[in-house]
Amino acid sequence: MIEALSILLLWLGGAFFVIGTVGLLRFPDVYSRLHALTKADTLGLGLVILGLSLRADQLFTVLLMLFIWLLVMASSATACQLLARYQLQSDKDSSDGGK
Amino acid sequence: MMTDIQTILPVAIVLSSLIPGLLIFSLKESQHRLRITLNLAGVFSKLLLVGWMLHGVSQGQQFSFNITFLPGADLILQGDALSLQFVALSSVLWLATTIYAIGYLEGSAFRSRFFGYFSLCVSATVGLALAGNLVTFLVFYELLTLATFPLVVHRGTDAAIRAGKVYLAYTVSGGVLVLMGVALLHALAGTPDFIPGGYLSPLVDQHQAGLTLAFVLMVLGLGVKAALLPVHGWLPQAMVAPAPVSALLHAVAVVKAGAFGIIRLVYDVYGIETLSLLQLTEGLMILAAATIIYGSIRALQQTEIKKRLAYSTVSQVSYITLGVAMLGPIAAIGALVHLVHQGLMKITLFFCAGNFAETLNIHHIREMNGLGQRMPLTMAAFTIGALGMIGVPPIAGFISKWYLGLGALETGQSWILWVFVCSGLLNAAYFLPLLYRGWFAKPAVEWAAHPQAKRPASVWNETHWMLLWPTLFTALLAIVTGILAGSDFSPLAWAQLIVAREFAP
Amino acid sequence: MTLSLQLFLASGGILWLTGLYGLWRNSDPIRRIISLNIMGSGVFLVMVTLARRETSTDPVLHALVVTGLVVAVSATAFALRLAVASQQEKR
Amino acid sequence: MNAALVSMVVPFFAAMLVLMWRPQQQSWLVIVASIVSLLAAMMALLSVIDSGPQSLNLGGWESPLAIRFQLMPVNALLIVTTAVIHLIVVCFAASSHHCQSIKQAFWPLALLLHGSLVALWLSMDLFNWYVTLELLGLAAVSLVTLAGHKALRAALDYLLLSLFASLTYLLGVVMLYGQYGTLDIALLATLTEADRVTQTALLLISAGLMLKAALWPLHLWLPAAHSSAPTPVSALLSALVVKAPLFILWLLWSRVAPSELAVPMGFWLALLGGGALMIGGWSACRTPHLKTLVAYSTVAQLGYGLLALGLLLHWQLNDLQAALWLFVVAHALAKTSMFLAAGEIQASTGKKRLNSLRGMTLTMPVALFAFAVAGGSLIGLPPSGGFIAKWLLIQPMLIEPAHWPWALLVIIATLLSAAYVFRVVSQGFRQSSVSATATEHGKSAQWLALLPAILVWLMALFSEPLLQLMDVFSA
Amino acid sequence: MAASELILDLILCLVLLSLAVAVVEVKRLYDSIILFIAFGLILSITWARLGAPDLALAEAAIGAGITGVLLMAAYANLAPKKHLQNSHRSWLAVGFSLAAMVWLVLSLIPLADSPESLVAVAEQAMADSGVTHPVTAVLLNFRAWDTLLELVVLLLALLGMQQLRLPSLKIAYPWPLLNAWGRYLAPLTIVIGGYLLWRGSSGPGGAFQSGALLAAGLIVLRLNHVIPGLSWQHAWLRCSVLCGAGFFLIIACLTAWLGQGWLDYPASYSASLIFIIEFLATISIAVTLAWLVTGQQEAAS
Repeated sequence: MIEALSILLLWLGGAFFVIGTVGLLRFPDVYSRLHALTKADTLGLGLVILGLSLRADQLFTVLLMLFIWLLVMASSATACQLLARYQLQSDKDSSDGGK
Repeated sequence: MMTDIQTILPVAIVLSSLIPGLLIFSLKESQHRLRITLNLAGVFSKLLLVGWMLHGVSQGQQFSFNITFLPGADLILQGDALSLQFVALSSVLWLATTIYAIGYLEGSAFRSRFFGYFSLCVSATVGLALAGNLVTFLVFYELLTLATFPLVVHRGTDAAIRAGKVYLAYTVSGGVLVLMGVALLHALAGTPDFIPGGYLSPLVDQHQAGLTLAFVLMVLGLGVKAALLPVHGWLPQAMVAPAPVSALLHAVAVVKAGAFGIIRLVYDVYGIETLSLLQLTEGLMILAAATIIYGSIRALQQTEIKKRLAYSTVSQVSYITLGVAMLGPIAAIGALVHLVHQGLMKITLFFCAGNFAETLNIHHIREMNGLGQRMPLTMAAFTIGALGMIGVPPIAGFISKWYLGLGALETGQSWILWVFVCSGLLNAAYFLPLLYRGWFAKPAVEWAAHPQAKRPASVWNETHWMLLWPTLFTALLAIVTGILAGSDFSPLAWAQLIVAREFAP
Repeated sequence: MTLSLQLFLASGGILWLTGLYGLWRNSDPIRRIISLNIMGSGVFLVMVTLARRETSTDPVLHALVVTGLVVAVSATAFALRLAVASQQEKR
Repeated sequence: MNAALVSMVVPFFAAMLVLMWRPQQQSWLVIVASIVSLLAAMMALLSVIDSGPQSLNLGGWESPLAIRFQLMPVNALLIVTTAVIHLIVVCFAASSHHCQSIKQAFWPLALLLHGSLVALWLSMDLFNWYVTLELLGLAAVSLVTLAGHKALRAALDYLLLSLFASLTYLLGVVMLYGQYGTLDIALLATLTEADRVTQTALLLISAGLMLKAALWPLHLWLPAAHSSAPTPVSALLSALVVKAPLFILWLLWSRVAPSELAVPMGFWLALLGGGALMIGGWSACRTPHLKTLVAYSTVAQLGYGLLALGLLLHWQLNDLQAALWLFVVAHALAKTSMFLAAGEIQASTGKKRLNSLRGMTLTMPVALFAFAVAGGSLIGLPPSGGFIAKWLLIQPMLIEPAHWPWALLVIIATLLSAAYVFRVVSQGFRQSSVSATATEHGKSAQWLALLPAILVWLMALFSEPLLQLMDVFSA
Repeated sequence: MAASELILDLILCLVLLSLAVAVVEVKRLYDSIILFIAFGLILSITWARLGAPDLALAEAAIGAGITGVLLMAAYANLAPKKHLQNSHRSWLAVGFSLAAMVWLVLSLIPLADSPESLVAVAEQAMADSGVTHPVTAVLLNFRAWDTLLELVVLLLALLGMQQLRLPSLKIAYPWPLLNAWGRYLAPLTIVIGGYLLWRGSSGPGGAFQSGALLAAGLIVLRLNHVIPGLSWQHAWLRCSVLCGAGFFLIIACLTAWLGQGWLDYPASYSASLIFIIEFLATISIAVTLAWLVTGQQEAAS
């Protein structure tokens, strides 16, 4: 039962990663790409970690993985902000230059 | 005590010029007196030591010094009769040339450098003469190349540099060939001491190709310095050097080093027996004969005094080679004694040419008209040298040519006599016009009106005394050795002693 | 297992050659430095694969790779700085 | 062995001391360290002479696991040479006026280079050599960059090629380890077989090492790097650094490689050596710049080393290793002298070209003399160290008529080296238009440039013990 | 099972190789750098797959992390300049590479079947090494000399970089979110670094991984202006750069002088000695790597 649930969650997480990647490749501009990517990161990774937690035999391992998830979320949030701001700045610059 | 002296004496002879030379390098240009003192101290101490050794060797003593060097080849300096012939010649002529050079270079630049290298040159020559085996010979042979180069390019003009490069191209190539030859012989037979009769006869059957190649390599290499025919080209070019250098190169150091090397090679390395088995001397003989004729003909074509003398040297030095290549005892005496006689006469001629150039700025033969009125003493010395070269008795040149001729008859090579006759005629043809101009032709301008020449106060003052006296001294020696050839201490007697030892059964 | 080892060994060799090719093909110093890093990765891949041949992994090879990595990063850092410096001089 | 370790550690410590405390008078500390290192090196040499080769397993672990140091006559000699040259070079750097600008950074780097070299000579471990080669490469490149912006491009090329060579070497080493499970030279020697893996590994290693040693035709980086470096650095690089890969190459082919591989490889190595002699010599005769000429001469002279190594392998003649290492030592000393002299001349005239040498016999007689004397050894004029090495090299060539073509090669090489040496010297004798007088300052630097040249000629006097030392080893 | 593993390996290899080819072949330098960082990450997965967690850690931190930052920094410094396009694609080069590939691969393949290694010897010696993690034992005991010299390599790279006298890394103005994140991240890296170091004696981890991580922390702090630029003027910085190699060298000398031999630790002290050496080496590595990335701060003049 737990085994099956774990497999389901892992597949789901993997699917989010795939979807995120497709989005990264297909979306037209930086902002929407970022949108796709962050979904994949947070949700995909979260699901994978959840799936793996079901298989863990120690609580410590589970905590460790949760910790990793938090770290990844925090850093991807920061990085996403950075990229978006950078893009915004350069968009502004180029439209200023156009005028 | 005696044994110590016997080891140290050969080294001391080399060092007596080496140490003053190195000290002179460190002197400033202005330390004129100190430099002269060092030079003369070196010259006289060397003469003294050589005299001592001459005495010893004539008494039958052995002088030998060695230190370890390469595996199977120590550095050996030894005094035997043959080496002393050359050492004595070098030392005496060094005396003359040193005094001449001091006068010649008075007031010019780079004197410390000049005398430094000059002394190194003499050291290398003496070392080469005293070398007791092939490797030691090689060491000094290469050092001689290095030490003479700065003297050739001494003036630093473009022409001098060019001549220096030509000189190096020839001598370094020759040096490499000699090196290869020596190394080849070492690989085949090791490097034992020079011994009369040679040490290679046991190898003739097995290593014929190797021995032949080594001989060819070394004769070609030594032939560069001895100015043998295909490789003589550096000698006329090197005439841009100052007169004392030309005198030293032509009469003592370089060309004689080559000739001396050939003598050593033939008598003390291969030995007469081995060489006649290998049949190598035919070629050498023909080469030498060709050089004699060719040199004379080229000399005839020259219009500059020094160039004519240079080609004359090319021709005359090959007499030695020819005498050696005949492989007979009488020819050998002729060759050995010519080594000395030609040195004395040729250095006289070069001193004279230097005097003409230095005193009156005369370089060309056509400017020599009437020179005898202005510089009678120098002209007289020139006459002695020139007549000696032609072979007029009783001057030294006659003695050597006489023996060479007898030697040719003895070994049955009568065609060589024709070479001598032919060369003698050519000698006369290129020297006699000079004498005629000098004594009998009318000068182009009155000497009193000559731009370069102040009227000398007296006959003895026709040029700087330091230029004049060495000239007269060597001219006198050329006559004395000729007249007193029969005495016990003449070069001839010494040559007979050597040959007696070399050809001893 | 052997097959997969052979696969990794071959990949290591090809990576090394890819780096070599990149070194040849590119003239920009930074890209050359990257190519060198790829070459290095190829060698490390061969090393790690070789360490895997027995049941227990070979710690010596792993240690050598760690050393190699540190050497590589030091050299890369210096080379990049040098590349920047030399380009700045050109301007 | 302990003495050798001291000789290695002292420069390392001195470097750290200089970096840490940054004393005002660094040069004295460095010179003292070099002297101590030299003394220790000499003691190491003496101990080898007394008691023969010594081996040390680092950390006390048994042989395949530990890195092994071995002190043999050859590397004892190399350690002494390294120490001597470093001492001379640091003294030169301390006394030359033209080296003021590079000093601060020069001292620690030179010391680290010294320590790394000794570490390389001592080691007998393939991977440890990789690390020491990297040390040498980084130290050498850093030293080259001391010359300022003009040298950066050459330094970058040098660094990239050096890294590439290291990785090639490393791949070969890894393959050998994979095949035989050990990195120790002596153990490998007992195991190797002539199979495909071994062959490929040895070829890769050789290619890497030959690139690092600038052996022809992989020499193209050397002239630019060595001629653009500061003078003391050029001397160190040409004299010592390029010899390190040669040492490994020699150990590898003469010990590790099975003779089925070594004999044919020897022929090709010798041929490449001949190529180096010809092309290097020819380029040296053509280049218009003084230091480039000296650098090309290094390319040519390394050809002698390769030739000796190749023939040693091809004919399986262990006698030739004496020739090989005497070449290396003689060249190291002579080239130090040459680069120091050339650098001092170039710095004082401020011009790179050869024709700026006019009148140098008057203005800088000692430097020119040093160049000429060192050149004499490079040409192989007797009785210099170069001559003895050449003599040993040509003996086996001459003894068999079938080997005579090799001797012809040596003749041509000798003439080429004479040509480029005298190209410089004769310029010095040319009269200069400006009436220059001897400059008094910089005298000590010029004499220091002369010192190694004199040492290389003195080597001839000690050739007998030197050769005995080599014989002890080959026996 | 074996088949699926093989497929996984095959995919890994193909991804690695195609990334490598792309890195070499893409037109723009920037893309090349990004692809190289991705390549590094895949490589670290490969290490994990091949049972080398130490290396996966080291690769992720050093190979992909620090090298990536270094490349980006270099790119930023050169940004205004037109980058050289990869110039000459010659079919000769391609052909040669393919030929060499066949030859090299054929020589490498047989290695898979010849399990000659030092595993047995190393396992035997583990008991006396003072640590329980074999990689650490090799690095700091069996082949400690390599490690010592490697610290000197780092030092040399730093010295070399220093005297190029380049301006230090250009740092953007601080921005609140990044700042805040940096402040949290830095202590975290220190904790994790310490953990890695401590763990090194018994499991994957050790001085290099820990040092690289700490270096990353230092770099982040520097980028956020939390710490000032690193300068050779400061004695404590010099000290921390030199302490690793210096102390290691002192130990080596002491063991040779007082003990049994060069780097032969006394059995009872070896565990603690190794830990001290690792600790100091970590500091040196961290500071040196951070310094290499951020560059030399010139003395205010």
